[in-house]
Amino acid sequence: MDSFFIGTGVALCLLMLLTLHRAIHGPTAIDRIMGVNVIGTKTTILLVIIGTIYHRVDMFIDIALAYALLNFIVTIAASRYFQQHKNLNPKGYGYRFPAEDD
Amino acid sequence: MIWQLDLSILTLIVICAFATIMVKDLLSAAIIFGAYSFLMCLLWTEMGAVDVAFTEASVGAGVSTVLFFAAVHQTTRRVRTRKSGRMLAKVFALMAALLTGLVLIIAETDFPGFASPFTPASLHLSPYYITQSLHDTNVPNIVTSVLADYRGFDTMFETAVIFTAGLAVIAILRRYKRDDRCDLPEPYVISEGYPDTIIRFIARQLAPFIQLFALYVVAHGHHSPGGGFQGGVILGASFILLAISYDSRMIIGIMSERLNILLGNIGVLIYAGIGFLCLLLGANFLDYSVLSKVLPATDKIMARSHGMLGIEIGVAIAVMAIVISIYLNIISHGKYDKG
Amino acid sequence: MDIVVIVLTVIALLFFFATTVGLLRFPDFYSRMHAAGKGDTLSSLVILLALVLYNFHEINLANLLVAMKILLIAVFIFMASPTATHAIIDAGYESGIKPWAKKPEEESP
Amino acid sequence: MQSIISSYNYWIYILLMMIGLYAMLAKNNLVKKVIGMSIFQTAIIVFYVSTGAKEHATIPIIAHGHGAVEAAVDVAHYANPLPHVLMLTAIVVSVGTLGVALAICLGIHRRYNSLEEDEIQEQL
Repeated sequence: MDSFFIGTGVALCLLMLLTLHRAIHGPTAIDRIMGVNVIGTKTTILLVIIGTIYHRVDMFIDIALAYALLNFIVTIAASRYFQQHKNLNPKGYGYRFPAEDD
Repeated sequence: MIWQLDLSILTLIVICAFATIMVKDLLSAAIIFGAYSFLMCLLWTEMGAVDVAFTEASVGAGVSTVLFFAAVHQTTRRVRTRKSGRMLAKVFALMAALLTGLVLIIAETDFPGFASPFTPASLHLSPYYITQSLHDTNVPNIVTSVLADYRGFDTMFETAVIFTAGLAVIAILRRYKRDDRCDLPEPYVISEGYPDTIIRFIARQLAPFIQLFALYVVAHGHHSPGGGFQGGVILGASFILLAISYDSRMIIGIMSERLNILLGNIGVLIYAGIGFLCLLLGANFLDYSVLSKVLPATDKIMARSHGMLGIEIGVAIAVMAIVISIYLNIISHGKYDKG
Repeated sequence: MDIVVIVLTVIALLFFFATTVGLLRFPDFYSRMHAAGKGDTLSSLVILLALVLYNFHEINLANLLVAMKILLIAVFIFMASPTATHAIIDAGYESGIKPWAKKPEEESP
Repeated sequence: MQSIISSYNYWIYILLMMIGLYAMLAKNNLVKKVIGMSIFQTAIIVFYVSTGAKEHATIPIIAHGHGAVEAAVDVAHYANPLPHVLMLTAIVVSVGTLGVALAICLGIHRRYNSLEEDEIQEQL
């Protein structure tokens, strides 16, 4: 059963790699926020899985609980500060800026 | 350690680090840095360092990424790209980095293998801690007992360093006069709050749970991962959540600047005060076993455990106050009015 | 009991995979967010249920505490994840990202 | 395969250190430099925690430790707690240094209205 959970963990890491593609390549900053949010949820799951592999879930569960609570803060902060940056780039495209003209 | 997960997480970490450096937008760089810190937390959990992972979880998700967002929001997102110039600097930096890497690679051949139980680092001092911690202090979490008891001096001055960092941020950014001679640049208007009912409601519901959980982390740090640093950061993060979803004026109403600095002082003073109490009772500085003279119904071993709890509370108060103070200063550009 | 755990985990992995494919393949921000928000929440809940069942193999107080804490994580994910999705969508909408349309000449100025 | 596993952590820490150093030296933007500094810090933490890992060892919390259990504790069975302690405080201090660094960036931006190194040098 341990090897099954290790396999699950590696599969989640592979899915994280695919999600990381979205987080890195954008195209807009808001896509990246979305990708990081998905990675955060997967991290919470992986923490519990690692605890199960170590056979001491009661020690790892607090970290996962902290993650489930705090992952929210990153997303809220990112979306709030992104939203209020709209004066700077009205289209919301944080990736390709027009040529500098100052 | 689980080597399959080790390899995959480390590979992801390198990709994240590259992307953080290469991306051409500061907000995006901060976001990818958040993902980098998530992966770091996973790596440490996988290597068995649960307390480090807990610290990274609370710091990376709650504070440092948010500080990056706040700073980028206060300044600018743009990274100016130049077609020419700075080529020399880049080549020089690349050479320096490669040289450092080369030296370290050569040194790496002499390292003991990863995860070997016979490395010099785990042969001299740590066997004593592992075998004697429960016997000496009655604390199963060895990291807590080493942190707060065996290496108490170190932790006290780390707390003092954090306190100094908070003072430095206030000294750099805080502006007391209403019209400062360097005013904010025009397009970067500091906004007022987050006008969204759903987010405000959920944040209001979640904040008490986060605070309760933080108190649990502080109090239960003897038996599970956690302790003063983690609990303090999570407490600070709960206030940051409220400040993000409402407005920082609400937080200033609860935790005014005066109260914040007072709490930071009190936290460090609790730590040092317990040390001086031990000194007054006739033992060494921070030797908690002598506290059994004042605490009722405790022997010398339990007194060490209770003394650790006392200093963890001090650390938690200091860290919470400093985290909130740094965030409020950065988000309001030192004006403490809104943001 | 192990069979149930394996089945639930595989279902959750399938949902995670569908989420990731949606995240990569959908044409615009809103539809990607649609995949990410729903699939992620559901698959986390399913896999957490599997882990609860696996860790609850014998009934005593410590296992009960662990199961309660994992369920608490599920509750927090259930509260926080849709809110985060809402916040991201709201930020994207306010910053003026246009929804994808089939005719590209209509959406791009 | 065994040799890769036994030194992969060290290679990665060297690579992260190189990335951080390159960002600190070559990047023109101050916030990018701060990010490079953070990556450099985490590289060192990876190294320290790697030295504390042990094969077939569990986390450094003694199992069934409630109450004064006088069972013999096997050293090889628990990971080395000392690097964990050192790095735990290092992470919290890194938040302090990050706050100060970002505050300095904000102060520079307030004064010179730019975060680019060469533009600030022109104004000096």
